[in-house]
Amino acid sequence: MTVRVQTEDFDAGFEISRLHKNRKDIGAVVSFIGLVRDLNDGDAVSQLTLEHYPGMTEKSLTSIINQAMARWSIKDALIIHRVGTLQPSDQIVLVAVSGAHRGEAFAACEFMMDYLKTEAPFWKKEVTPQGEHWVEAKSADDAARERWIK
Amino acid sequence: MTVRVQTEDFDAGFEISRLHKNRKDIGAVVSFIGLVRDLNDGDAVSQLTLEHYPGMTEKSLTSIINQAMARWSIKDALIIHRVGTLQPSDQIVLVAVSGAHRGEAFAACEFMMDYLKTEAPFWKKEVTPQGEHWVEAKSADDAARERWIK
Amino acid sequence: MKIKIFYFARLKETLKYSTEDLELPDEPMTILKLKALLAKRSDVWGQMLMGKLKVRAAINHELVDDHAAINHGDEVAFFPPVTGG
Amino acid sequence: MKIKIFYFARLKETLKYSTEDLELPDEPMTILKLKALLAKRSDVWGQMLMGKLKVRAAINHELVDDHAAINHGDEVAFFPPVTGG
Repeated sequence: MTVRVQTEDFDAGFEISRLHKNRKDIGAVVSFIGLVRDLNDGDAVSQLTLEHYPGMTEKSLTSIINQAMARWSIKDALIIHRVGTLQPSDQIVLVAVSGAHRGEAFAACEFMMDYLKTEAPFWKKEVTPQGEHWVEAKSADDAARERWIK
Repeated sequence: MTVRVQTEDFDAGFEISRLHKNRKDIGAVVSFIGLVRDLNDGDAVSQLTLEHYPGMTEKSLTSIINQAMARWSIKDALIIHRVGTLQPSDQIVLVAVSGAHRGEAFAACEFMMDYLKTEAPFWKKEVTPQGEHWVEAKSADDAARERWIK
Repeated sequence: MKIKIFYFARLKETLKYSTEDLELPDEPMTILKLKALLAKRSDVWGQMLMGKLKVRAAINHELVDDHAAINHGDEVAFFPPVTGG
Repeated sequence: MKIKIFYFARLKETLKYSTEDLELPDEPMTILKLKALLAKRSDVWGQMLMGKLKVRAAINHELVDDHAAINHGDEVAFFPPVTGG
């Protein structure tokens, strides 16, 4: 299991390969990369700053992986999340899951992203032509998370 | 859009990065890597041979991407599938989707894998201690595909 | 009419045919009628095409069902359910 | 009892506080009671903690709701709904 919060960029291919390289029990690896778009909710975005809660962030991401591992039969998982100042097209987050079968790997990866979006203490501030503003949480993200509660 | 059928291995990280590199309109990239396991349906697998139907394979994979693009608002997609002789831990297939939002990228990627598993003309033959045998199609794969028909 | 047939995977291996050109009478032909015709070649052809094994078919690279019509110049293929990915 | 409070994002920026150590009377304390207490500091504190904005809270790095009990030595944090990923 890997959890990292960092300012520097990450090599998604290398990180994903660590979940299966030389392992003969992995049949499926599902990964998600989140990136900065230059358009968010209709605003042109020229820059993004990510703040987080050191200490809680790592615990929260570890807890999300543990919940996924308790719920699905997966072998390994990783979350890498960047903080600091980012530009459009920059990578923000990598979530990846390895397991024997694809159905569980897909579910676990999407679950982890939905939980990260609603529980992990990160906050985005956007720079737009109208100035800086904090990004508002989306009810769609809450709805995405609710799907897993049953 | 990229569709490739090849004997050689692929660099998943490089292929995935091509879906978003220097693009400012991509917020989400979801990818799936399928790998050879050394255990399948209880059989120890020492080697795998993948046969396909040249000509139909490429059309089938292209059609799967087109169906995903018609159904979800995604920006780009790729499928790379290997054929020939593979060993446990070898990569078999890469399916990746880029889009503005994660929900659609996840759905499109899983849809593409479920369709590939049931419609793309590939056949696996396994070498086990009991000899060689053709892999049987799984009803779970048909069920996974049925979920998308509504 | 003339058609081309391809066989794949277990069918190719057991029938020992990977492809053949076939001349058929000029009358309406479907996948099911073609399978029944080929099944008469021998027991093993019957088992492979009309037996317990599931056989899927394609015409000109498109998956089709038993009722699909076959026309002059078509490329027909028979194979087991696919198992890639 | 003594507690430590952290503020993040819009709260930190508007309140101009990122962290503080607070001495509270030794009586049962919850997130809601603490917010009400802090809200009395000024209009802007009231708006930030008891106004229209959604505020989430954590105790010792765990997300909690308004009824969660706060104990001596706890690390409490207030912040807007999260927007990472």
